Amino acid sequence: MPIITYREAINQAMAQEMRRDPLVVVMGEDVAGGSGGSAGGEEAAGGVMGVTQGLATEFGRERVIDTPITESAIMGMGAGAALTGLRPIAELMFADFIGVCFDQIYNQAAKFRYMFGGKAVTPLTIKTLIGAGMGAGPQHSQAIYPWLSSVPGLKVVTPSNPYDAKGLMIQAIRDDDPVIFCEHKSLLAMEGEVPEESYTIDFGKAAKTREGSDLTIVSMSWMVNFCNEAADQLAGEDFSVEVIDLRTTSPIDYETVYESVRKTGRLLVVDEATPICSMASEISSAVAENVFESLDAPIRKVTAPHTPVPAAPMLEALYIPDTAKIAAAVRETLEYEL
Amino acid sequence: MPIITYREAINQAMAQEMRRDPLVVVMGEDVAGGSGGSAGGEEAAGGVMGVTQGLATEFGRERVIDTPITESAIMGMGAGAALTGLRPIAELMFADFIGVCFDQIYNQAAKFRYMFGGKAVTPLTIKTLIGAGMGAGPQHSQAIYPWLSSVPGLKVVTPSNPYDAKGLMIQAIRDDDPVIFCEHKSLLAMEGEVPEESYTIDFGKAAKTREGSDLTIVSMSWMVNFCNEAADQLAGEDFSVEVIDLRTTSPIDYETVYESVRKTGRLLVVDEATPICSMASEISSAVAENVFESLDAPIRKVTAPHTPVPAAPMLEALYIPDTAKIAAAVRETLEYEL
Amino acid sequence: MQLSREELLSAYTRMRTIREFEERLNVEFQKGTVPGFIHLYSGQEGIAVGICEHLDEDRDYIGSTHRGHGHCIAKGVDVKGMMAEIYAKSTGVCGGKGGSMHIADLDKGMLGANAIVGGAPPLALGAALTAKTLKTGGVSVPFIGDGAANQGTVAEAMNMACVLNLPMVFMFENNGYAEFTAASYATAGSIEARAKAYGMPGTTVAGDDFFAVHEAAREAIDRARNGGGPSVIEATAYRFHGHFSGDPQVYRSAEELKSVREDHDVLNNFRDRVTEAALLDQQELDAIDAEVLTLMDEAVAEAMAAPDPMPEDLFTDVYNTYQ
Amino acid sequence: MQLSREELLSAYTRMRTIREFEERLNVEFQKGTVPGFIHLYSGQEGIAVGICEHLDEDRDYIGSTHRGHGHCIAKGVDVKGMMAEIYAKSTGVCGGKGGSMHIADLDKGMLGANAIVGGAPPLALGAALTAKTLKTGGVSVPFIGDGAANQGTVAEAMNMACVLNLPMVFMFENNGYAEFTAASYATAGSIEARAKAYGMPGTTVAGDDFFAVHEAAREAIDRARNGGGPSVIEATAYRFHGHFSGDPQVYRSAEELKSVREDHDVLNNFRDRVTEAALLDQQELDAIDAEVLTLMDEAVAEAMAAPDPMPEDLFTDVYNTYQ
Ligand SMILES: Cc1ncc(C[n+]2csc(CCOP(=O)(O)OP(=O)(O)O)c2C)c(N)n1
Ligand SMILES: Cc1ncc(C[n+]2csc(CCOP(=O)(O)OP(=O)(O)O)c2C)c(N)n1
Ligand SMILES: [Mg+2]
Ligand SMILES: [Mg+2]
Repeated sequence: MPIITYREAINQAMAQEMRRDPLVVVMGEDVAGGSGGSAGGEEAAGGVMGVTQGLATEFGRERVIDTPITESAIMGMGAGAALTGLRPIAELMFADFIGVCFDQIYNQAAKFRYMFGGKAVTPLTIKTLIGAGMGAGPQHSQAIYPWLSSVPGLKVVTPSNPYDAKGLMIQAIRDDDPVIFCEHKSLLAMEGEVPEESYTIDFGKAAKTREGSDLTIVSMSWMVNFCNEAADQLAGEDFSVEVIDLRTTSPIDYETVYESVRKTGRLLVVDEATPICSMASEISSAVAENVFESLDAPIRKVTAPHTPVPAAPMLEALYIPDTAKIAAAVRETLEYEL
Repeated sequence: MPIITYREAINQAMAQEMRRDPLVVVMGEDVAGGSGGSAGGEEAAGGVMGVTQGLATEFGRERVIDTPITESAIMGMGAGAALTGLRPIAELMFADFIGVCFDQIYNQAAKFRYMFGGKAVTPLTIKTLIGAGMGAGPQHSQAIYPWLSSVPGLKVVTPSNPYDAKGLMIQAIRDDDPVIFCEHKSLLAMEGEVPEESYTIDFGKAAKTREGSDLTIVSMSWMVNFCNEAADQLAGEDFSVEVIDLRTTSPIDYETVYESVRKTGRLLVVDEATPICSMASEISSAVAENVFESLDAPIRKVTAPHTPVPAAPMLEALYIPDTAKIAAAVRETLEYEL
Repeated sequence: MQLSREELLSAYTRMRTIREFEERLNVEFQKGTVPGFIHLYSGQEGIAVGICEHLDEDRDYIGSTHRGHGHCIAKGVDVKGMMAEIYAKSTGVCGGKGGSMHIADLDKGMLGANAIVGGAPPLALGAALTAKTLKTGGVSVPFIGDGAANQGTVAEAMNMACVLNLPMVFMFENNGYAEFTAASYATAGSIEARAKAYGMPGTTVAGDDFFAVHEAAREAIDRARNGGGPSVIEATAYRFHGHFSGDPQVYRSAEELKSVREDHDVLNNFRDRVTEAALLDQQELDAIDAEVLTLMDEAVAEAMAAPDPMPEDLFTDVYNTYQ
Repeated sequence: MQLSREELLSAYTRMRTIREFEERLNVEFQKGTVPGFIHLYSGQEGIAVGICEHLDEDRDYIGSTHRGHGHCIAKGVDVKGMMAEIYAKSTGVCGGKGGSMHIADLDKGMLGANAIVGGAPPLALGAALTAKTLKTGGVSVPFIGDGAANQGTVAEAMNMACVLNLPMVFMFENNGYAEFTAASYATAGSIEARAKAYGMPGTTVAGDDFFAVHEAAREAIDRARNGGGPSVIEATAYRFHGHFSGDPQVYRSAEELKSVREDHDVLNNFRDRVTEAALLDQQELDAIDAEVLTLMDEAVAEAMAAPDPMPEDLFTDVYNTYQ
């Protein structure tokens, strides 16, 4: 199977869907890039991170639309186009920028179907960059999927690897609900095997990335990779750790989590987001409510601290949950005796 | 002690602080009301719900400032004024509108202190209306404090009664960090004893509104009143229920919660917000991590469903957690045997 | 341009329907039978109808505001379904889940009333983009109040429409107030000048003159439909009621309130114009008035008699898939 | 108006300092010693300095952008502290927690660079409100790019400033590009016309002409200081580098890149003007250049040698009270 990057996997997914369905359009700041420039703009920049590279060349600037820096207008245009027959992919360059346009997402797109009595369909995909790891500072590094996941009507996708990124992006585009597709900026260059042909991954179906029997780790996005590393390390210490990658934080595959905890009796939730009202809180509380009797130890959470993301790379490294912190929390939880 | 409404308590708090400190100013849409109108604008409307009634008359329109309908400009003006020496109260009429101005709150005001290396002080109070109960529909009824509480740098206040509303508002105004003061619209007319003199209530200090030994309920804002009712009802059934009113959802008084659960061994968290990544999730997960060994039963959550707030009052009534739902959850939790 | 008899009758019927819908609601609201809040459109009928008479049901879209009943009726949304929606009944156009501020009917090209000031213009961009992309010849018209004019989303939408040359007409209704605050206080400069600053044509018309709005709308909509891009119309408008039904309006003088109703009633103006020109006669107009009143009696009676939503409706329609 | 020798020397030193700060950073960034992203201000020095030479440290405020180094230096933020901040060191003006896009120094009236496009203008309203309320005579100046000009927050701030008659100057820097997209594509109409549409004075000046900016700024700032309210200046600006250090700029022609540096260098223009007019001589200007280069050597060396933040700094400064 071809080995490509996470960035290329997302790009491939969009290109394949655009070939298949003329209703798919892409819009956002510099998604083509170079519009109006003195070089003539033939060479598309393809997005600030190169994720939309080549789409403008293949599909033309009527379907790959550079916009002004007006995120409310971009998100609203995407939502309105979705409501009236297109299947738009609207880019919010960095997820941190959502503060200037969240209304169009949470009060508009996400609520149409419900508040219009089931008569509206809003097949909007919002693609956006999340997360820390690039020294990009407090306003360009946040992992905001927890509060996005709290919004009824919105689906939230958090792929941890190139294979999932492709299948989940195709599903997002075909999905009839508004979806926020969270690309982790620290994963863009990650390589993995990705089939050339088109495929989808269902939302709300978690993946077991490691099988184990002593403890369950639940995570999503970038963090899954650290969890896998920790599980592999701990396997060397004879601990059998199961890792569950939620893949989508809305819908949440609670059942797979419950089943695993019923087996292992111990749970650690790892989340790059700040701790309060995080996905870690959510998963932990669901288990504490629904499979309490299976628990043999306190439910641990490893998250970022309740602070902004510091710019200094050295502080940022301390901010981000990593393999060592995860492994330490696993050990502690395994040592716990009722 | 005088008996006044929640609305009047907040009004009194602002008036007393404005008398005490000339740096306190109020800004927002119709906070005075009537600016430029053909009646001459002498009669202040005093806010869409009358909470700022009389302030323009007493303090003048230089300190009680009607603004255009531009929430980013209002919140930013408040944050910038706070950064440069004033102590502004900026009104976001309904909390639901936060989607058009959240950037100025979460990326700007809340992060200044941290990202400027501790050298900035932002004593901004944002007052806003939250919650359901008035048939105001999906874009005017949301309880959004969970995601606000997830933002490092922001404090979130959720008073459940007139006494707390006054003391917490005065504290909010005097506090040197940005604070969102959430007025529950269904509480505005609630009456209670409120001292005439000025007083503050510390942030992060929960109140025990009912003492009990069999089960702990943790809640905030409007919901506390239903929890108290449920506790009183259940007392008649010989169940001893403790009710903890968080008062502020950031900072959270975890210690008071833990202490209570150590005593009762059973926990129910009641939250008007939608369930995913709610305060209910947060409190539950904190207990499941930190006082696990004291738990005798699964931790229950009673929240709104994962849906928008429906407009129809009859559906809205089903949406809102109420005394009956709370009492039922308490009974179930008390019946649970390990 | 001269309207046909049929067109005149249609426009009058629509305007009268809006007026009586609102006046009846106001009465019912005072009685306490209507849930939530309602914002009445009385006085501004000429604007919604002046625009919408040019619009097709299937390819043209409008985006609306919290004060949306008039826009909905003008665009052809079923009056009884609207009444039932406002009464929060299962027979309402949104099954009772939306209410007054969220009436939508995509089949009629109505993108929804909107309880967020400035919420609709970005959405209207999307309808215009669909029209442009699919070459339907459709036009998209957001309605915008004088207060909403200042919201950043509106400026963003105006710029985007110009940049992408979208088929749109930004229809500003300047009724002088945003809630209790006057436009003269809160809306700096001029809306027409704002249009021109983005490089769009902009024009100002009297909103109490149906014919003036209708003519300006024709030009703007034709331009948009023919690839000429977006433009702005600002109509001076006259809000007969308070911001919401029940608003005591302490900020407005008695003279203003009187003059608004006596000197700026678009329906009276219309009647005078068409009867003086002998295009229509009083009797046929009176007959329409009577029919409309009967329709309102029926609409209210049916809405009140209609069943509530079912309890399980609380949980449906959040997603297409996944509950 | 004629500048004194001292003023000319001060302006030149500031502009040269900005230029060398940026050029040195660009070199260091290519070497890989600088963390994060950096957006360089080279070519636009005349704008920041032309404005800030009129501003006081204590009562006047500026709001900045992602491309903020020049604004900071012009407003008097310590160059070594800035360099250390960009190098993410504990000696940085924000202790390393802010980085290039968040340099702030409230003691110098610098409200912060801002990584959110359009983030600063609403904040600048607040500084102006403080000045108005406390009657300090202060003025508040947000810097705004041609791309940022379209962000809704900017429109909102312009309207609010007019409504409240705030002491402000909206300083637009039109360098022709927002990232890789041209202003001619994305910024409809004209910025000057937008100012006028809100009822404010607006003027356009050549940003490569320090004297033109300085003169326009004097008038606008005087007006604001004297209660005359807000106004807009748009300066045509010339971005020497890509959007960020390392941007290959495939969207710009070679001719444009050449012309920007050869025909529009504000420092060359300034030198030519003052030497031709015999106000300053080449030697004294060369001496400044040399001093500035030495300062940059020191700043980089000190920044590189400075200690990292302490691990516990991660957790501090979130709140004034409550950890
Ligand atoms: C974002 C937002 N801000 C504030 C409000 C509250 N609000 C509802 S209507 C209104 C006034 C709108 O005025 P205008 O746009 O002139 O419309 P009109 O009511 O005159 O039709 C306000 C402030 C809101 N619904 N949404
Ligand atoms: C809200 C927001 N949207 C997008 C971006 C990404 N971004 C950073 S700088 C920039 C271009 C800004 O262009 P302009 O305002 O002209 O300033 P210049 O870079 O030319 O100085 C963009 C799109 C951002 N930081 N914030
Ligand atoms: Mg109005
Ligand atoms: Mg630019």
